[in-house]
Parts: sequence; structure tokens; C-alpha cells
Amino acid sequence: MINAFTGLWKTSGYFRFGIVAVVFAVVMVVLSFFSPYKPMESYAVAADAPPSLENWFGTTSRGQDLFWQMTFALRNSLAFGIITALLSRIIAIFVGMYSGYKGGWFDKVLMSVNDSFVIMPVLPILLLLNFLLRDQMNWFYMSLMMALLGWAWDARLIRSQVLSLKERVFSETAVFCGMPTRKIIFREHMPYVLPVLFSTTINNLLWSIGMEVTLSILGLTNLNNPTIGVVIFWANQHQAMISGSWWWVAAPVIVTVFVFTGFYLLSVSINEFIDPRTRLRMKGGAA
Amino acid sequence: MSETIELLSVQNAKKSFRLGGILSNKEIIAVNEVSFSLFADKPDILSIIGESGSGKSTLSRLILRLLLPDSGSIKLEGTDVHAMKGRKQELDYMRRVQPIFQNPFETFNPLNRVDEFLMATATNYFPGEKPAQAKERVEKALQAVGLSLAEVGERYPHELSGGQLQRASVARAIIPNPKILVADEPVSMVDASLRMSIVNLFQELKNTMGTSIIYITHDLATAYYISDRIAIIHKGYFVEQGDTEAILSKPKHPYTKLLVESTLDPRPGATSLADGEVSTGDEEYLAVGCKFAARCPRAMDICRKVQPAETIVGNWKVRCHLYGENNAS
Amino acid sequence: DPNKEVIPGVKRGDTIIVEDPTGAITNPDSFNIWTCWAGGNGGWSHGLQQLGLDTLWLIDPDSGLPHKGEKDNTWHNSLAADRPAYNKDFTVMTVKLKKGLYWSDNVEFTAADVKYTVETLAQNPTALFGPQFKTDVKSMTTPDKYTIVFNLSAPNSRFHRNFTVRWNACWIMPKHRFEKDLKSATDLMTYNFNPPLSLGPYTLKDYDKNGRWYMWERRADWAKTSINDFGKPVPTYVMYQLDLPNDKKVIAQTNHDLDMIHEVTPEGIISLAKNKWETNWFQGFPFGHPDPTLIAILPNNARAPFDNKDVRWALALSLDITKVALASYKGAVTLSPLHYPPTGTSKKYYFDPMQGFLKDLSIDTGTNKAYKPYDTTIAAKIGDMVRPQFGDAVPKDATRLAAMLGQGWWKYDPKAASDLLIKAGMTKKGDQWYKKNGEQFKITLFNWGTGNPTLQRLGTMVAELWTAFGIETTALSAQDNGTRYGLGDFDVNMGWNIESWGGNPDISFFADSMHSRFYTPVGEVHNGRNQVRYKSAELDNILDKVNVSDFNDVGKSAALGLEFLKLTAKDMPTIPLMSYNVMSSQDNTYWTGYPNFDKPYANPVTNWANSRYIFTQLKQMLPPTK
Amino acid sequence: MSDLILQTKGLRASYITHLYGIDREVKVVDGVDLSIKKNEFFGIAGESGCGKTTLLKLIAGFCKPPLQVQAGSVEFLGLKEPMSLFEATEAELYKIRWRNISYIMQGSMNVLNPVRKIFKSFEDFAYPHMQELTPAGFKQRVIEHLGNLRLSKDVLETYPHELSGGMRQRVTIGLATLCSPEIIIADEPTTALDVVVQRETLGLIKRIQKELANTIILVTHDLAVHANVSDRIAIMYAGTIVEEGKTTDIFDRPAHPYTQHLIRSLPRLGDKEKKGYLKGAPPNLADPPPGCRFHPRCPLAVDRCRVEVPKLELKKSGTMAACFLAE
Amino acid sequence: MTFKHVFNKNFGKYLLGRVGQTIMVIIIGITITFIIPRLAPTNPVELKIQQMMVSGANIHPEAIKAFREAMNDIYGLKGTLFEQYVNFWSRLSRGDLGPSIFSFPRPATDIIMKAMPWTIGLLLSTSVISWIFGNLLGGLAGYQSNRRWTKWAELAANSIRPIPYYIFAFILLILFCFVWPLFPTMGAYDPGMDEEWMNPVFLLSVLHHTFLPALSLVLTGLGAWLLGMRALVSNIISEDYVQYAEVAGVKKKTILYQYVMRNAMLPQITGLGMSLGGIFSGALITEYVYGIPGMGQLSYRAIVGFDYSLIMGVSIFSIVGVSVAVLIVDLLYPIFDPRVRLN
Ligand SMILES: Nc1ncnc2c1ncn2[C@@H]1O[C@H](COP(=O)(O)OP(=O)(O)OP(=O)(O)O)[C@@H](O)[C@H]1O
Ligand SMILES: Nc1ncnc2c1ncn2[C@@H]1O[C@H](COP(=O)(O)OP(=O)(O)OP(=O)(O)O)[C@@H](O)[C@H]1O
Ligand SMILES: [Mg+2]
Ligand SMILES: [Mg+2]
Repeated sequence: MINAFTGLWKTSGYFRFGIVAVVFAVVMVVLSFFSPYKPMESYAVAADAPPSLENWFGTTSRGQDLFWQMTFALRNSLAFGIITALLSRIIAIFVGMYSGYKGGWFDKVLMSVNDSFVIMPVLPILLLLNFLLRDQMNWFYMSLMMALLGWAWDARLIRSQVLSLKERVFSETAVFCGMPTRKIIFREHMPYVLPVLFSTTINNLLWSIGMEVTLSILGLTNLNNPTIGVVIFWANQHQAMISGSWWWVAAPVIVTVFVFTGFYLLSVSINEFIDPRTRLRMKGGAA
Repeated sequence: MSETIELLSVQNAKKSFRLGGILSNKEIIAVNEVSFSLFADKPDILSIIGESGSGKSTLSRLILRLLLPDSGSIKLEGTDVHAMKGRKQELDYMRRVQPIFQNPFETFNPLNRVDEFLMATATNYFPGEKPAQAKERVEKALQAVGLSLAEVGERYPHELSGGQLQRASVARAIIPNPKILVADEPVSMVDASLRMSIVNLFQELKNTMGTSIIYITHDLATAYYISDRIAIIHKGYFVEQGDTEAILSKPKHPYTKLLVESTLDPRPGATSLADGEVSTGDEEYLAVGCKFAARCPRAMDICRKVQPAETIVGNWKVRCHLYGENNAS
Repeated sequence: DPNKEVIPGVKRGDTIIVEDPTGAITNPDSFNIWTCWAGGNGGWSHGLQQLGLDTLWLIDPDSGLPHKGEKDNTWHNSLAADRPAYNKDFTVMTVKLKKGLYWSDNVEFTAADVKYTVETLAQNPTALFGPQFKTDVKSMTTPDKYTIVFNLSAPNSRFHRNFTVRWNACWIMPKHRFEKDLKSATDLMTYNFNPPLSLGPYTLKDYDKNGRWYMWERRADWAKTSINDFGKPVPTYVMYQLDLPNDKKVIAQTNHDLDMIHEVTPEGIISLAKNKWETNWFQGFPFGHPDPTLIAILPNNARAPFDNKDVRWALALSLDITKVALASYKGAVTLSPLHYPPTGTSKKYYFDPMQGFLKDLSIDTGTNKAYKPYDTTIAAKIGDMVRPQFGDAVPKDATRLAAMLGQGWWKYDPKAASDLLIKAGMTKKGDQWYKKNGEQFKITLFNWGTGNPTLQRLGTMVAELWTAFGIETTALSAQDNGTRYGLGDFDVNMGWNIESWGGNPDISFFADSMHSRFYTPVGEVHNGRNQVRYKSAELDNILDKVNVSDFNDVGKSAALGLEFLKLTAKDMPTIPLMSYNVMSSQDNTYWTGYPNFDKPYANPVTNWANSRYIFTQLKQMLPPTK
Repeated sequence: MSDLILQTKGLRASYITHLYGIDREVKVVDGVDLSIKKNEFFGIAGESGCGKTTLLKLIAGFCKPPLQVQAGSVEFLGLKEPMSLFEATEAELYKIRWRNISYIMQGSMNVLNPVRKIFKSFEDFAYPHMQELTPAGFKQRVIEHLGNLRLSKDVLETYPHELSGGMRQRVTIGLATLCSPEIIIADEPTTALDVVVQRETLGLIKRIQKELANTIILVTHDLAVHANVSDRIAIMYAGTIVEEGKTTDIFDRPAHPYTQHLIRSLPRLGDKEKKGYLKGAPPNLADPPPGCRFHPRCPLAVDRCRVEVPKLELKKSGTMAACFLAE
Repeated sequence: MTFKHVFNKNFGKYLLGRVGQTIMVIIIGITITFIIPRLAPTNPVELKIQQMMVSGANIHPEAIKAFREAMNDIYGLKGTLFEQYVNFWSRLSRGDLGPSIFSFPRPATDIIMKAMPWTIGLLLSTSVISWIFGNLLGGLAGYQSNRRWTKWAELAANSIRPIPYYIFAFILLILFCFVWPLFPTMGAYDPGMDEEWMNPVFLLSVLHHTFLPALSLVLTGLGAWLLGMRALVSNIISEDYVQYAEVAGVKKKTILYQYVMRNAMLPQITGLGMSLGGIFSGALITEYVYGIPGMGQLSYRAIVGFDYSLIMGVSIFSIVGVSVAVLIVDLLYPIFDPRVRLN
């Protein structure tokens, strides 16, 4: 594990960038717990100050320090994205792997359900659900909803992987070893599905946070709870983009781009690392 | 014959596939009217020989329950194998019939260690046992194939040679003490020297453990070397089956003759190399009458119209009009 | 470039491009302003009510323009030749109409058009004004072509209100056209009135089938319309643009593609105001024009604990109004402690006369029997806060500042607010307030939606302040806020409840709806009136007096208004905050002469009918070369 | 020496991988000297993983990471000037590819693009080298050539998966021979085929070699194949050539113990004699044993074998062998 | 590929099953979108009344009562949810979605049809363009992964992806409509033109107006395709047939397009199919920022206004669109990949 880390660190620029971004994100999240201000407290600092040594990211027109606000925003957005990604992953893995492995009517039924979710127009449904839940709406419910809407396509991807794995001889060997289905799926097939899983997780994370931003920009999330989307929302409500407070928009955008590009590069480098072929080559086999 | 207990009986097994997907409605019968038996009291190595695409793998998959036959029955000690449902019955079946696959490099999951498969087999078929006992079983099986846990333990497939892997694969298969091993082209992917080592091992298994082996191959030389009985399969039909020695020294069916001729003799210049029409794949399957007729040097009119029935000629079965009732020469 | 074509054949230099803030019109082909759904679809203020239609009278919310036949600039006898005339017991209203006014198809406007309009609407229960006319009008007669007499079913001194425009009223239909197109009166509900026939100075030239712009062209015979009282409308063409995001408006005006912006955020105005060619109501801080409408916190008077006056007062005193002012308008506010918008002529009629009362007003906080809540230093405080940013634009002179920002508001006094809550039986545990029954005192605040950033910011600030005070408040901008508000299923709503005539002190325009006649119990769907569910015998009494007083007796109206204001100031059924300041902006590149604080001849907002007067005052700067 | 067409000298190459800090070097070809004559059917045999494919790639001048040449050269002598494949530029190599040297890759079942019709593959592979032909002329040429391979011209309009293994194999042979190159390098062209097709295919290759009078370098682990087609063979073991000579010599009088073992273990119809097999695993090429690489499995190994590397020398039997014990 | 056997028995059976499945999925999807808005405590009529109040119409209480009744009638909001559901299907079977509430009395279908060409025009073209460019760049990046520019392209695509779309669209707007005013800020075509889709002048104007929105959509859409393709390609370049083509000196271009990308296309085609279906729900933010009268704004307004008929209309288009797109892609698979068998 440590070897792998140092190996990756030494050889992969992507990995280094990614780690730096992740460390940055973690530091921000941790700092949020030590923030001197409440996340949305107005007029805690001088308003409309550009970035300076005192206010690293500048301040908003409402007298909030953007740096500290971003620590909360990043925390909330990441929590939201990660919960969404994890939940939808769980559904996707179970549906994809079992459906692919079991086949037959089990597969047919699950895939019909899956397809019904695939074709759902996500944004309209999210909007509707949002209206439905209104004041009960919080980021946790929202991540639940997003998870429900975000697993189907990935389940299909996983399923197609499993379908081809099922055809490989070692799967049959596993059957004749007397292994139960669960074991074949999770012990034998999982390592191959891992890269797909990993990259779809990152995509899902990006997608869910993007959705959250979209909903926030439309003012449909809880606007009293800072997320990346909510920060941008309030910047828009103050026309920050054209009124000269560029930093108000720049802070969330740069932080987002930095963290997510980092995540992405990290996922690319790790993905190459956990790719079965790479792993084989590392163990000394010809892949 | 009626005295002996049938271990495995395949009766009129038939399996067809659709060809070419939606755009064609051609159908080929990959296994057709195939019948044979293995007997419990007389362990046997039965070679099934045929060229590529003749239905060998399909037959083995039928026996291994990986495919469902269209008609006919495959019975293991009297019970239809395809009627076995549920984990208990399945385990029970697999305890008696185990496969050895063609390519040792693909038999094991390259990402997991080889001994995991071995240990899993031991623990799954003998669930009550302690890990130590399972280890002992694995060790015993490995010893039987000339390996040891020390050699294969904690190694990944690519860390073993092809021969070692194929041996490990055999070891895995014999852990539950199966009565039958179904080996589908087990040596086609390994080189000559390894080939002999595996084949020798089969013989040993038959002799020492009383395991029957269905040895599927297109290599007549090794079949000749180890098997007692032989069945020649051509486009789904068993065209000739019986005693190995007898059939290979005096083949009756023209197809068997072709196979024998085609086998390369490892003495410089000993084989005459043909350069005729290339043999076709699936088209022969669609032929009416005897599937071999198109290539058969002795084809008659009837061959192109009627599928010959299986007849007993001498002491083995042949499916050819040259020997049919209406032409018993 | 004045020669650029806006649409084929229409040069930029001849066109004034105006924003209509309605949002995209979903039924762009309909010009039927008389149906109910027209209200929701917004197809009113894309020029139709400003330029195309006319009715009997218009009131200017600002000081108005001098014109023929009237000494009161704010009152315009538009189609009518004179002010409304009632009989003694207010059961008959007689209206003399002007002569020589023509529809754009050169048919003369007469009393028959007015009569036809009222009759047609009365037959349609879902038409605007339909039910009113059905219940209120017994019969009509037209003694001659230019006179119409309304016989009313009950005494009603304010019946003319239906034909008096401040923002909207019953517009007159062209009888000859409608008779031709409608087979029966009920066809009105699906009639499109397309192309519209104009009684105003402009006719519709072209419009976007997607409802994004409307182009009006000056009538050659514009002099045969009521605008003639003011003079010739200057621009040959007026184009209304709809549905522009805030940021885009700023970009468009900076590119000189949009002459009049209805409103943007304060930040948008600040960045626009940096340009030489741009003007606002105030040149510099506080920029915006105060609408004759009042933004208020609207508690549910029928739901505990908001049914308790002390609680409502506590909510008011726990607000630091300077922060509210800063968060919403960046300080550019006009505050009002009274249930009346601090705009138009209200300073004269109400705000100056009320100062004494406000200063003396005392309430019982439980610990202090005569607590004086009024604070006259607020304007100065806000002035000090914004001066660093706006500099000299913020006057130091207290009276001038008060004229801009309001003369005073309630004190920010958490101590007094706490006392009031304790008096109301509440307790504070930790830093949270708990109600008598032990439940935590939480408020769900129905906030404005995203479409109005400034006000949404305001509501959010209110919630933040109350939360800081110990009342956990959630600001909610949900889509169905309105529905729940209508059902009475709400704690506190942010919104408009009170609008004035602007130029005229009569309170009937809005106060009528607070009459207990319209009270609906919680859970029952309201019928568009008295949504805060306030009930007061004293108030009913004042309103009943208004109903039988002469509208033209301004002194009487103002006296009744003062009574109303004193009552509501003490009882505080809602918490008035400030006027709705419209941050409008005008580009002087192609046109100049827009109204402003020093020349307040009209409300600069573009969607009100009175904005028609602006066009008569403009000067063309860059005429296109021929 | 003018009858030589290709020569390798002291060829040494490894697969070098750097993966996340782990460096690995697999020495697959270790000091190989080969001299291949014009119009010769040259066979290379050896067990799987001994480096046959790698050697062929080097001979074909196809060397890209992770494969790296460490020493030696490959010279093509078919042109006016000898041409060193490793020193040639990409463009020079491109010129001789398919025109002078063509290559049939191992696993011919999968070397055809599954989504491209056969004729397109011909165009891709051969047409650039036959610019003197018009498109129609080229097609005619291909059809003729297929006829020569006993394939119908319908094959051109099919996708690879629609062909049987034998036909696909013929197509790849066709691809490699269309331009009549001086050298054809064939890597296990018959391994996946059944006996009947194998015999047909070998017959075809042999015939083509006679017709074109060119050189074929054929690799397979199946000695029976070599016995029937090759004029000369080299036996490879763990990256080195352990024996080389005329086919008949090698089969009749193998000098190297490894060759001897191989020849002895060949099964034959009508021969039921018990065959032995080699104990132990082939050496790990990442860490090959010192001395003779065969010594850990050699039944005759002596001390010298463990330290010293034997040279390939002419032995009494008439073959060249790398063994201290052979005479 | 010959089609002479297209209508054989097996294909018929397969097609029937596949179409049946699609229909089922569509019905489930539509049912869900029918139910969700009706679970909300509000309904379109009440919202409408609120809107009228806010817009300041002076409406008599009597009028509101009458209006409420009339609208409930028109909207079929009487009866239980189930009755409404049955009623909905029977109306739908006649192609009638009912009138839209916020554009009363225009039928919902009418409004959708008006918005559709914009959405389809803009999204179809940008989807396809970003798909093509994304795949091309991805193919190049995967095939020549150590070139510097491919790394930059990849990085750029990745950095654009997380930028909130609204911001990105506005940055473009500010750059090209303000700082460097190349494009008009408002509308989807020059004012004063009629929507004559056959008129070249009109089309040119549309192009001029929709260039920026299209560019923003292309740039943000590109990344995902690029990355997907890149990943697929890096798998394929180790395939034997690619290696062999390289040995044989097949032209680099041919290898890239015909050997590498052609074989990586399949999943990307499915993805395109999906995203093409998705265009029916429009691109809300783009349409909002650039003022394009498409489905995105329409569906947003429909939802905001609880305009049941329109919500259903938009959803049905979207659901049917995606399902049919997926179905078509499935059926066309054998054309893209001759190995695929449909069964
Ligand atoms: N799942 C399947 N679907 C369709 N056709 C199949 C399927 N499996 C096998 N076939 C066809 O059935 C025939 C027999 O195939 P099978 O694999 O049994 O042959 P084989 O004798 O094992 O050949 P080989 O020596 O190549 O392994 C072939 O023509 C093959 O194409
Ligand atoms: N790309 C690679 N990276 C690292 N090692 C490799 C690579 N390719 C092959 N090898 C190793 O090089 C050795 C020789 O491989 P090569 O393919 O040349 O053998 P071969 O004799 O052709 O075997 P076969 O008979 O199986 O084709 C093997 O041990 C293999 O593991
Ligand atoms: Mg097989
Ligand atoms: Mg090889």
C-alpha cells in the first residue's frame, strides 16, 4: 500500500496533482470546523473586499469571508456528492453484477427497471421532487434522490463487464470450485469491475455536484446552507459577475475546478494502477 | 453390457444453434444424436476426436450442465443432470463431474492466487472440515499430479509455467474425488513436452484413482497414446466409435481416414502435405444427408440425400453408407 | 449606430428599446387583457396597457406633468373629460367623455364602447372585473354619445376605481371590433384580439412569436388620442424586450441595445452608473425609484403566536433594519414604519404629519409601560455605513438624507423584544426562544423567489436576524409558498400588501381588502383578499367611512388615512419595511429626458401604464440619417 | 556469403518496464546469431515463453517499448546494400515492409480488424506498396492471389468473424504474401488449427515458398510441423539458441540434451511407448540462472554448466549446439 | 450487410420482444411522471390564482371562485387520482394532452411543437458536434498519449467540465458579446424575421445567434466524450489487430480511424443514442442565458407552474425520445459492429 503510494507519487504527475488537490480539499473541510465565522453570517467582515492577505479569497457583498465560506461549501458539496456517489454505487453494483451474472428472467426484470430509470428525465424529476419536499428538503434527501436517479446507467456498464467476465474460463472454474454466486461476483469479478466502478464514481460525483449547482442556481436548494452551488447562487443574486466582485464567482469556480481536476487526475492514475493489466504487469506477468 | 452400471449415459443428445444472428435463419445442429456411456466399474479414457467446430466443446458443455440440450438425455448414475436444481444438487453433481479446461493460462483468475481456487474447492465440497484438513486434501491432490503446496502456494497464475498450471488445474479437479473428468482440449495450448506430461497424468489418474476421463482433442497422436475408447465426431455426429487401437489402425469411416492421414508424423518428410480445397466451417453443418459427403472421396448419391444411421461393423459403431444395412460390404 | 435596423425597416435611432420585466410571455399571440389568464401570462405590459389601450382616468404615482384641463398634475382625465361625478348617496356615477378620440382604425371612441365593455365583462364570471360589474352595476345609460351614467346597486364612492389606472384598471374594448369577432359574449374567454386595435398613441407593428419582444409604432393620428393633452410622443417606435436575465440586461445596456432597464440588482446599477451616458432616478446613491408599494413582513394574524400584538412588535424590534437595508438594497432604501409606501405625495399627506405621533408612540413591553420604539437616527446610521462606498452622493444633511432613506424606523432593541416575548408568555432557554406550550419558537419565512434577487436577499437577512435573536427562522423560497399563503398555512410571508395611489392619498385602493368582510379562516382558501387574516372592528369602521366619502375631497381622504395609519402603527398587523425601490436605469445615448428625482414627472418603471407619459418628454439624440 | 538474406549478430533484447517505481527487465533474447539463406525454409522451435515471438519481432524490425534492443544487429541483405534494421529510419523501414519482409503475427485468428471487410484489410496492408496498380488492377490482383490460396473471391466482402479459422489463417497468409516479399516471417501460423486444416495450411505455405522462391522463417513449438516443412531449424531455450542445423540432422542426431528430450517426447500414431517429461519449470527470464540456462532441468548437467555459458559450435552430429557435453 | 433476411421469423420475434420492452419501460416512466407532480400539495389552479394576485390584477373574490371552478373542470382535476390517470390515458390515446395552463387556451402539444425545433436544432447539432470532436480528440489522445497537446486537450476538457455551466455560459457571453462583441446578446434570431426554417437568411441569423450557446454546449459536452473515448482507445491499442497493422506499416490515419476508433465506437454510439434522447428535455440553463425558446425553459416553466399538461407533454417526449433512441441504437448495432448478434 505504502509502496504503491510512493511508487505512484514518484512516477505520476497526475497522482501528485491529485493528491495535492485532495489534501487541499481535506484541509478545507477540516478547517470548516474551526471557522471563526458561522457559514452564512452576514457582515462579519468588511463587505466587497478583494482577495488580500487578510481575506484570502476576498469577501462577499454580504460581508462574509469567502475563504471560510468555501470551507463549508466544499464540505457540504463533497459530503453531498460522496453520499450520492456511494449510495448509487451500491445500487449499481448489486443490480449490475447480479443481473449480469444471474441472467435469465432475473436479468430481464432488473434491466427493465434499470431502463425505466435510464430514460427518466432527471432534471424535471428532480425539480418536481424538490417542490414536493420543499421545506423538508435537505442535502441528505437530495443526495438520496440523486442516488436513485444516478445508478442506472452505471449498472448497465457494470453488467456488460460482468457479462463478458462470465464468459471467461476462470468463472467456470470458480463454479466448479463450488463457490457460491456471491463469492464469484465479489471475489472473482470485482477486481475487474473496479476500474469501471472507480471512474464512474468520479463521474457520478461530478454529475451530482453539478446537478446540485444547477438546482442551486435556480434557487431550488436550501439557500441557507452553503454549498458550492449556493455560494454561486448568492454571487448571482448580487450580480457579482458584472459588478466587479469577480472573486465571488472565481473562488467557488477555481476551488471546484482545482479539486475536481485533482480528483479526476487522481482517478486516472489510480485507475491505471488498479487496472488488472497493470496489476498483472506489476506482479511480473505479461499482460 | 446390461450387467454393468452406467455411470454416465448420454442418449440422443442434441443441441442446435442459430447462425449469424438476426439476419439469417440458418440453424446448425452442433451435437446430433449423440449417445455413449461410461461405466462405473470400468474406468475408461474416452477420447472424442474431431476437427475444429465439430461440436466437441458443445458436447462437453452439455455434460457439464453449462448448456441445456434441445432433446435427449444426459444421466449421471441414473439421474438427469439437467434436472438437478438448487445448490445442494448442483454441488452433488459437481462433486462427481469436474472439468479441465483447454487453456491453463485462462483456467485461473490471473488476479487471484492459484491456491485460493484449490482451497475453495476443498472447503466447498467438504464443508464441515477444518482449514488444516482442507489443506491436507489440497496437498494430497497436488502430490497426485506431481506438485506440492510449497510449489504453487501463494503464487499467481502467471508465476507458474503452463505445465504447472495445467497440473494444478487437474489437481483442483480431483480434490472432490470425481468419478468423471471432462477435459476439453486440455493440452492443445501447451508444447509437446508438457503435453506428454499431462497426458501421462491422465493415465495415472485412471489407474490409481479409478477416474473416468472424457478426453476431447483433435490430436490423434495423444488420443492414441492414452485412450481406451475413441469417438470420432464430425459436424455433430459420432461417425465412428469404439476401441482406439482398432479404429486408428483400420479406420472405416472416410473421415476418420482423413484425420489419420492428416496427423503429422514427426519424422522429417514423413507426411504428405495436402493443399486442396480449404475445409469449410459451418456450411457443412447445413448439408443434407451425410455432412462429410462433399469432401468424401467415396461419396455416393445416397450420401448427399440421407443421413446414415449408426451401424455396428465389426466391433465398433460406424455411421456411413458404405457400411449401412443397404450396402453392407 | 442609429442607422442599424432593429427589425427590417425600423432604425435604431428612431426606436426606444424598453425592458418589460414580465418574463417570457407564454401566450404571445393573445392581446386579450380582459381574461383572467392574461394576468398570469403577463401579456399586459409589453406595450399593450402603456401604448395601446386607454381607460377613463390615470393617476400618476409621482408628481405628474402639467396638462390641459387639470390643475392636479397627478390626475389625468384620460378618456373622460372630467373627474368622476357621483350623486349625493353615491349610487350614480356620471362620466363625461372626451370628444374627438379615435381608434386606430379611425372609428370614433364613444360611450357605447364603455357600455359594451362593462356589459360584456359582466356576462363572464372568469373575466377580470366581470364579477365586480355584475354585482355592482345595476344598469347603464348613455344619454348621448359622450356621456355614460352608471346606476350602482349599492352606495359606492369609489366605483370609479375600476376605471382609474395607477398600475391597472378596466381597459375599454373597441365595440365595433369585438362585436364583429365575438359570436357571444362568452367567446371573450378564448378570444385573442390579435392584432390589437389601439386607442393609445401607438399601434402594434410586429412582435416575436416566442413572446420576447413587441414593436409599437406611433400612430400618424396620435393627436386623436388622450396623449394629446401632453404633447407628441417623440420616438417613432417603441420596442419592448422581455425575459432578460439580470446580467444580460447590464450587458445589453452597456452595448446600447437596451435604453430603459426596468430594474436590476443594486450591484448592477452601481456598475452601470459608472457610465457617463447612464441615468437613474437619483443620480448616484440611492439610485432607485421608490415604488408606491410597500414591502412588509406579513405574519399570519390568525395563527398563534403571531395573533399576539406583542409578538409582532418583538419581531419588529429584533430586526436591525440597517442590516436589512444593507443586505437588500446596499443601503439604498426608503424606510417606512407606517402601513403606507413612503413615496409620491405621501410625505406631504402622511409622513410629515405622523412624525409627532411616532415620536410619542409608546408600547408596554411588560417591564416598561411606556417604551418608545421609534428611532429617527436610522437614516443617519445607514448614511454613515454607505458613505465610504458612495462618497458625496450620500448627503450629510439629515433632512435630505431622511428624504432619501426615510425619516425613521423602529429601534433595534433585542432587550425590549425579549421583554415583549416574555410578556407573551415565552421563555428563553440557552439562546433559543420557547413558546408557552414548551415548543421551540421556530418560524418558516416564505421568502421571495429567485426572480427578485434584491428582495430574496432581504428575506434571507430577516431570517438571519431573527435566528440570531433566538428564533430559529428558515427562509423558504418554495414554489408553493403562494398556495400555502393563500390557504393561511404559513407563519410569516414576505410580500406586498399595501400599495398606494401614489399621487393621491386615498387609502381605499389597498386597505379595502383588509376589511373583515374578506376574512377567511385558516385552512379555507382565501379569495384574494386579506391574506394576513387580520380582523379589527376599528379598521372596519374607518374603511366604512372611506366608502361613503367623496374621493375628490382629498382632505377628508387624508384624514381617514391618518386614522388608519395610527391604528395600524399601534397594532402592527404587518411589519412595514420600506418602499419597493426599483433600480431602473436609462441610457441617454439615443434618448434623453427621462424622469428623475429632480424632475419626477412619471414613474420610471417601464411596465406601468403611466410610463406612456415619458415618451412625450424625451429628446432624440441621434436621429438616423435619411 | 552472398546467398544470405538476413543475419542477426549478438542480438540481445529485453522487455523493460517501469511501473510505479517497480522496474523489471525480462531478458528474452540473449545473444542470438542467425544467418538465414535465400530460398530457405527456416524453422525456430522452443517451448512457450522462450522468446520466439520476440525474436521474430526483432527480425521484422518491429521494436517498440517495452521491448528494447540492448546489443547486436539485424541486417537485411536483400537490397544492394546491407540494411541494418535498427539503424534504418522509419521511412526506410516502411519501404521494405511487406515489399521485402512481411510478417504473419502469432494468433492470426485475431489479427484481422473485426469491423473491417477483408478486402479493406488488403487495401490497408498491401496497396500502399503496390502503387503501380490501379485500384481495379489491385483488386484483380487480390482476387487472383486468393484463388492461389484456394479462397473464393466472396471472402473479400466478408468480415473476419464470418470465416472459419482455417480461412482466416489463409487470409493472413494471403496478406503477407501478396507483394511477394523476399522474406516471410510466420509466427505459429498453424497452432490453433485442427489437424486437417493444419495439414492443408502447411501444404499451402510450402507451395508458396516454392513458387515465390523466397525465404520463410517459421516459428512453432510443434516439432512435427518443422519435421515436415523446414529445411533448417533452430531450437530455442530461454532466450538463447541451443541448437541449429539441418532438419534431418536435428531429428536424427540431436546434440543438445534439450533437443534430445524434445525429439523423444513426440507422440506418434501407432506408438504407445511411454514418454518422459522434463521436470521443473522453465527459467524465469527476469532472473535467468547463471551458466547454461538449461542446467537446472538438464539430467546431464555438470559443474561447469552452472557457471559457464556454452557457445554455439559445430558438433560431430553435423549440427551446431551450445552444450559442453555434446561432441 | 444484406437485408434480404431482415424480416425472418427470428428477427420478428426479437423485434417484437424488444419493442414490447421499450413500451413497458415507457409506460412505467410516464406513470411515474404522472404521479410525482400530483403528490404535491399544490396544484396548477391555485398557483395560477396566486400568480394573478401577485401580478396585481384587481380581481373580485367572485371571479376567483368562478375561475377556480372553471379551471378544475378543464384540467380534469376532479375525481380520484386513479380516475384522473385513466382519463389521462384515454385523452393521450387521442393525442390530446389538454390545454396548457399558463398559456391557456393553447394546447400543450402546440406549445411543445413550437419549442421543439429550437431544442432539436441546437441540441442535436451540438450533441453530434461535441460527440464527433470529443471522440476525435479522445481517439488522438488515447492513440498518441504521450504527445504534449493531447495532454493539454485532456486537461482543458477536464477543467471545463467542473465549471458550473451557468458561469461558463456567461463567461462566453461576456467575452463575445461584450468585451469583443461578435455575437448578439438577445434572442434566437434577428427580430422581425419570421420562423421560416427554409429561408436561408433566417437560418443564417439563427446560426449567428445560436453560435455562442452552441459553442458553450459543445465545449462542455466534449470533455465527457473525450475521456470516454480515450479510455476505450487505450484498451484497444493493445489488441492484436492494431499491433499487426502497425507492424505492417498501415497508415497511421487508417489505424487511428479504422482500427482503433472504429472498434471503440460501440459504447460511444450507445452514449450518443442516450444523449440524443435526452435532448427532448432541453438545455435549461443555456436557453435561459441565451434566450432560446426551447424545451428547457418550457419544461422548467411547466414544472414551476405545475402545468400538468405541459409537464406530461415534455416528459413523454423525453421518455419516448430516450427509449426510442436506445431502441434504434440497439437495432443498429449489427451495422456498427458486424460481430454483434441480436438475440
Ligand atoms: N453459443 C453458441 N452460439 C452459436 N453457435 C455456437 C455456439 N457455440 C458453438 N456454436 C457453433 O457450434 C459449432 C460447434 O462448436 P464447438 O465449439 O462445439 O466446436 P468444437 O468442436 O469444440 O471446436 P473447436 O475445436 O474449435 O473448439 C460451431 O460451428 C460453432 O460455431
Ligand atoms: N510486453 C511484454 N512485457 C513484458 N514481458 C513480456 C512481454 N511480452 C512478452 N514478455 C515475456 O517475454 C517472454 C518471451 O515471450 P515470447 O512471446 O517471445 O515467447 P514465445 O516463445 O513466443 O512464447 P509462445 O510460444 O507462448 O508464443 C515471456 O516470458 C513473456 O512473459
Ligand atoms: Mg472446442
Ligand atoms: Mg510466441
